[in-house]
Amino acid sequence: MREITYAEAVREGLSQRMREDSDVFVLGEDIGVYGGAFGVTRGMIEEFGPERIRNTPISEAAITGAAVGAALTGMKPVLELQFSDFITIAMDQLVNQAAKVRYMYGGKGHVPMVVRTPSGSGTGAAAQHSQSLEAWVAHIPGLKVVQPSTAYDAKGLLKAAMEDPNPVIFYEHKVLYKSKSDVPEEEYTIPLGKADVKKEGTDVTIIATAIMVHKALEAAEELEKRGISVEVVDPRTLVPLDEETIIASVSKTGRVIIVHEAVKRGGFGGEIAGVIAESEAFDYLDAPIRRLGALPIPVPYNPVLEKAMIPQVEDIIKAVEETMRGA
Amino acid sequence: MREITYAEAVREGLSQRMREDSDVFVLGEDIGVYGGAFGVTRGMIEEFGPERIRNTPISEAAITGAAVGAALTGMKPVLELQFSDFITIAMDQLVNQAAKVRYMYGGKGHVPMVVRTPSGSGTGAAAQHSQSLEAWVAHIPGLKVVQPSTAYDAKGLLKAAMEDPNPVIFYEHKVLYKSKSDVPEEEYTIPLGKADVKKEGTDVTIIATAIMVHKALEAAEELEKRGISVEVVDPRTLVPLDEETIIASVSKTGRVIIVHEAVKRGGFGGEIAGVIAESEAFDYLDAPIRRLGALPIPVPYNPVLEKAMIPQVEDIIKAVEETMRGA
Amino acid sequence: MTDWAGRQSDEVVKDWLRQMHLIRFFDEKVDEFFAKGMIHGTTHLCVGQEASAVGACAPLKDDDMITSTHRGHGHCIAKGAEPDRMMAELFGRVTGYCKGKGGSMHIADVDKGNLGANGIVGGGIPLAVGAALTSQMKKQGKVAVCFFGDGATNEGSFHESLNLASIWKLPVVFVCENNQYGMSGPVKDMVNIEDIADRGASYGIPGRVVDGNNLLEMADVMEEAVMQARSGSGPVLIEAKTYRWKGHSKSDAKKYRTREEEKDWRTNKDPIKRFEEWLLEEGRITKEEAETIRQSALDEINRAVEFAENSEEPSMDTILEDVYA
Amino acid sequence: MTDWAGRQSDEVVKDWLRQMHLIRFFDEKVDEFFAKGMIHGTTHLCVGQEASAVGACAPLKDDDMITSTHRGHGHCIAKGAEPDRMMAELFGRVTGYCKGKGGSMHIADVDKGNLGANGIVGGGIPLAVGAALTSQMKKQGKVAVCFFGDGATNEGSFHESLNLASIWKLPVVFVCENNQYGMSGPVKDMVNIEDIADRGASYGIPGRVVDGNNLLEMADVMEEAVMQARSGSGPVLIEAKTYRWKGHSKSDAKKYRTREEEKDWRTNKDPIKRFEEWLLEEGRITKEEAETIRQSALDEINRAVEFAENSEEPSMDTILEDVYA
Ligand SMILES: Cc1ncc(C[n+]2csc(CCOP(=O)(O)OP(=O)(O)O)c2C)c(N)n1
Ligand SMILES: Cc1ncc(C[n+]2csc(CCOP(=O)(O)OP(=O)(O)O)c2C)c(N)n1
Ligand SMILES: [Mg+2]
Ligand SMILES: [Mg+2]
Repeated sequence: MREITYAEAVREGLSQRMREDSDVFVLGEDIGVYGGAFGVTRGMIEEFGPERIRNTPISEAAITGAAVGAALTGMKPVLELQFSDFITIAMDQLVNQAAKVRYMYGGKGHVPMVVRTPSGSGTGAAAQHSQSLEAWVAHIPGLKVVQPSTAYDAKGLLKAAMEDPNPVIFYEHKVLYKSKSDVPEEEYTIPLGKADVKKEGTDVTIIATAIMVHKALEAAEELEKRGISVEVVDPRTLVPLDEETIIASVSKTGRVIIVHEAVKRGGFGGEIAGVIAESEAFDYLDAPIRRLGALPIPVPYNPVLEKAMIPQVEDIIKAVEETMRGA
Repeated sequence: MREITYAEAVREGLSQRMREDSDVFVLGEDIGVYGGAFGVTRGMIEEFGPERIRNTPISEAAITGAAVGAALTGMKPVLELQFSDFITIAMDQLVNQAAKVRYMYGGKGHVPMVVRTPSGSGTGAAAQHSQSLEAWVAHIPGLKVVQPSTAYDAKGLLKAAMEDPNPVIFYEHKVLYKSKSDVPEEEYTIPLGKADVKKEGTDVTIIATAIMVHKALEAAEELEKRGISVEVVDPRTLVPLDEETIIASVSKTGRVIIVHEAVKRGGFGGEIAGVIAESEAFDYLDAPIRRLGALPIPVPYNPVLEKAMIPQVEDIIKAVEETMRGA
Repeated sequence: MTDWAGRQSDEVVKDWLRQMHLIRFFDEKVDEFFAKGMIHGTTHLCVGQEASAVGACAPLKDDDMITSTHRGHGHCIAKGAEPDRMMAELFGRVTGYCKGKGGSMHIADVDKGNLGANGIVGGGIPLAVGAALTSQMKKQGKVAVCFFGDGATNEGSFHESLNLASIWKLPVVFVCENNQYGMSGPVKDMVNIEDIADRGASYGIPGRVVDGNNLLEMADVMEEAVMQARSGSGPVLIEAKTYRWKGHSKSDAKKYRTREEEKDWRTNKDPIKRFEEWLLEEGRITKEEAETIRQSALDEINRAVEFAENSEEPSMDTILEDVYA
Repeated sequence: MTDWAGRQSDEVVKDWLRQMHLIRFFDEKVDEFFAKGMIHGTTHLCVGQEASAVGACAPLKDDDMITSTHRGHGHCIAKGAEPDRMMAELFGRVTGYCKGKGGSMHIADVDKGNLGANGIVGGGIPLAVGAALTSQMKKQGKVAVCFFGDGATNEGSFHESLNLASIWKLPVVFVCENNQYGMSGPVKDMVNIEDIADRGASYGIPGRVVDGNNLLEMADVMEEAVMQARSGSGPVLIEAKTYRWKGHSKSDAKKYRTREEEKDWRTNKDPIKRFEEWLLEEGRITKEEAETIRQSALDEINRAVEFAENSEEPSMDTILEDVYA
């Protein structure tokens, strides 16, 4: 199969849907000739024109709200929020409007929109351009939340997100944009709410999201050499969360480590830990549930500190080994 | 001792600090002659004048940012955000500015501000005026988060918050405003980061926040009659979180139920569950960690549905009994 | 100004009177029920502001759209909602517009182009812009009318939305109902210019000041604005000067304004009285007809109350429904 | 317009020239280091915009305050920051203004009144309003100068902040550096009026358009504005028309504008060349002096680079420090 990058997979998925469905359009800052801050929409304005690839002013609240209003009246907007940190400015429109209108209106109206937004650290962009804030939106009933970790998943999940009649927040990890995987040219859907066991194993489960999936797989490879068989589960979507796959894996291995890039305190790892701790998997646990996440600090600029802030392969290996010792 | 309401305790605490420290001032929407949406600042403009009790336009981003700027330059603003749901509009200023400037600037500058804001359901105010979103800010390094459950705690914690050199988000529960407790007239401080064991017990620990503290105490009373000894721990502040007290209690009782009003999915209960699950208390657990929180829906208007959305005394009793049966 | 409103048929102008009565009776009833504790939550009454709601919706077609505010009962009725289902919603009943899940601040009727009231000040403004974008992209010829208060014009969402609507020439008419106060903040303390309509100039949007208590003037100015928007020339900002007779919401001591000021508006600028007088003067209606219209509106509201009271509470089984489509 | 700038001493005007050179050499160096991959992250260069930064800060006292933007190196230098500690910050070194924790977008020098650059477009505007509020409440007589770009004026924070500053008559001067583009969005597509300065009218704030590449004009208009703000008459909005010579940040193909347009600004409107010519024409400086100033600025930047390169990386022990005070 053909290898393409994560950014290309997103672009291809978007373009294919846009060719099929004239209600789908993209709006966002600098997504036109500039191609978006990360080049994801590069070339699209040339194919689809400025009506459907809409360059917006820098006004995250209005463009998010306009997407909500457009979705509510029959369009299927895909909004690019240039950095996921800027969701701070769009929270009212996402949380108080997009997420709630259907319920508030007693089931009338729906909001088929996708918010694509790059998140994560690793590019030296410092505290205001490197956050992982997915836990916020995952807390809000009415929103769905997706975090693809590979180019393949990105394309299939994006199709599902664009076809979903609800508002979906679609987190793209900046550092993954250039990562490649085998991606079919034709369209395919990966349903929201279906975790992927990225690697099977028997001794310990690592539940990892976004870029941490790759770090977990690297750790697993090293641990395999040390005789520890690791299962790596990628939830892929936080909402809906595939609790079944998670619980089944943990019940099988009896040990679990949850890893995300977001700050550990208050991160979605707590939710996953909570789900496991109150499930039947609890009885199978041979060691405490471990969570790895970022340190409780804003993302530092210096590259050494920036890296040290978030879990690395060695941290995962260490955590697994400690867990295997039952500590 | 004198009994006063939670709202009066907040007002008294504010007023006492304002008499002592001319750098403290209050700003917010309708806090002047109107006295604030919940009457908390009633009478204060008469004592302190419109310079220090500043009625603002309806512009949550600017007034929050102005508070940050004022704090950074030597004032000690106390901002009233009329409903905590409107924090959605102020998130950028709180999260990207207030929380981060000190770190981003390498330790220069600090932001001694308090954001007081009413949260919670129970008043029929529906989906956009009833949320409990404290998990968001608790996820953000640089912010502190307080949730007083009694008039006594409110006054003492507010003093600590106002004296803290950092941005503190101070959640006041609407339904508690009229609740009374013994409150000394003189000033006193309850340090941030110190949980309160609201009731001692030996069989099971309930960790409850804000209004759930009262429901937990009610449940405990009933359970006591049924022969179950319940310990009720009120963290009082989510950040810093008094992990020690929580872990000690759970290690003692071996069973734990976490209760908050916020939506369960992604709520701060997950963090607390995670902290317990990876602590030494894990080895003492005789039953899965249970979490109770709101259903995954926007807050409904109808009072019966509104009540059914969040944990009630009976739900807590039921959860405790199930936990006691080890289920 | 055109004389569009004056040229409408007797049937139409009488219906405007009926609508204004409906709105007033509806909100007076609601006021009473709140005072008696018969309704849960809170509410924001638009008594005194009937003409701006009815006048703004007068030139709209059925499939034109509106977004409304916390003070939205008037907009709702003017856009054709049924008072019985509205009242049922306030009673939290399953027959209400939102099946009892939304309440006063969230009444919507998406199919009829009412995209909803909004509890967030300024929150509905970007939605209207998005609705207008749909109309433009799908070439539907629909206009979106976006209501908000004077206080809302200090929110960032107002600014961002007007800018966006202007550069994209969207078919949206922004209607600021300047009732002189936010919850308590007087517009003269919160805005340092005389007319909010002048804020349109920041976006190249024409701004018009209207006597919002004069239905005819309101309707005329709206008709022109709706035409401009529909024709593709872009948005218009209209400022309707008006006044709310009641407090902001329940339990408002109204310390921020004087009783004299209130009295002046009530006695000298009552929009219903003014319109009725015009109808009589112009011979468009007789005294008896006027009384019949008033009475039938009152009857309709009384029936709405009965309908609401006799409706069922939502069943607990439905609590988890309607979150996701 | 006054001739405040022209009346300043030789020492002062020469220092302005020196500052402009410092800014340009600083950013040219940074550009080079980024191209070579020697600096991490991203950066936004203000080459071509030196006059608006230096002119805006010219009338400020030491304890006046500024808030800056992602494109902030010029403001920083103009407000008196040391290039060596700035460069060290870009290198992520512990000797940098933020100990390497902030980088290009977050340089601040709170003690010197530089309340910080800001990575959030429009994010610093409310902060400046708050700083001005402190000055007013404490009767400090300080003014806050708030920099932002043309793109930022479409953010809600711009609107809310100007409104607040106006109704409270705060001592703040809003300086919009209109360099014709956001990241790529041309101001003419994103704003439907000719002059952003006209947006002041929405708040009763006087708006002034300035040739931002003319240091003297910039300084004069600023001086008046700062006086007005300091005297308690409230804020002023200044729009400095200018141009950034470089791309928005690293790796910008600049497809959204033409090479001809760039060339025109570079050759005909270079703010440094224009100011130098004025100095020479007026006999305020000799050719040799001009060359010495240029050379010494270059030397200073080279020393700054050396300082940065020779500075230590922050120690890992400090990673958890500086979150809470
Ligand atoms: C974002 C937000 N801020 C504050 C409030 C609380 N609030 C509700 S209505 C209101 C006053 C609104 O004033 P205006 O826009 O003039 O409308 P009016 O009530 O006068 O019709 C306020 C402050 C809110 N609902 N949403
Ligand atoms: C809230 C927010 N939205 C978007 C961005 C991404 N961004 C950074 S700079 C920029 C352009 C800003 O344009 P302008 O205000 O004109 O300043 P200039 O870069 O031209 O100096 C954009 C879109 C951001 N940093 N913050
Ligand atoms: Mg008003
Ligand atoms: Mg610009």
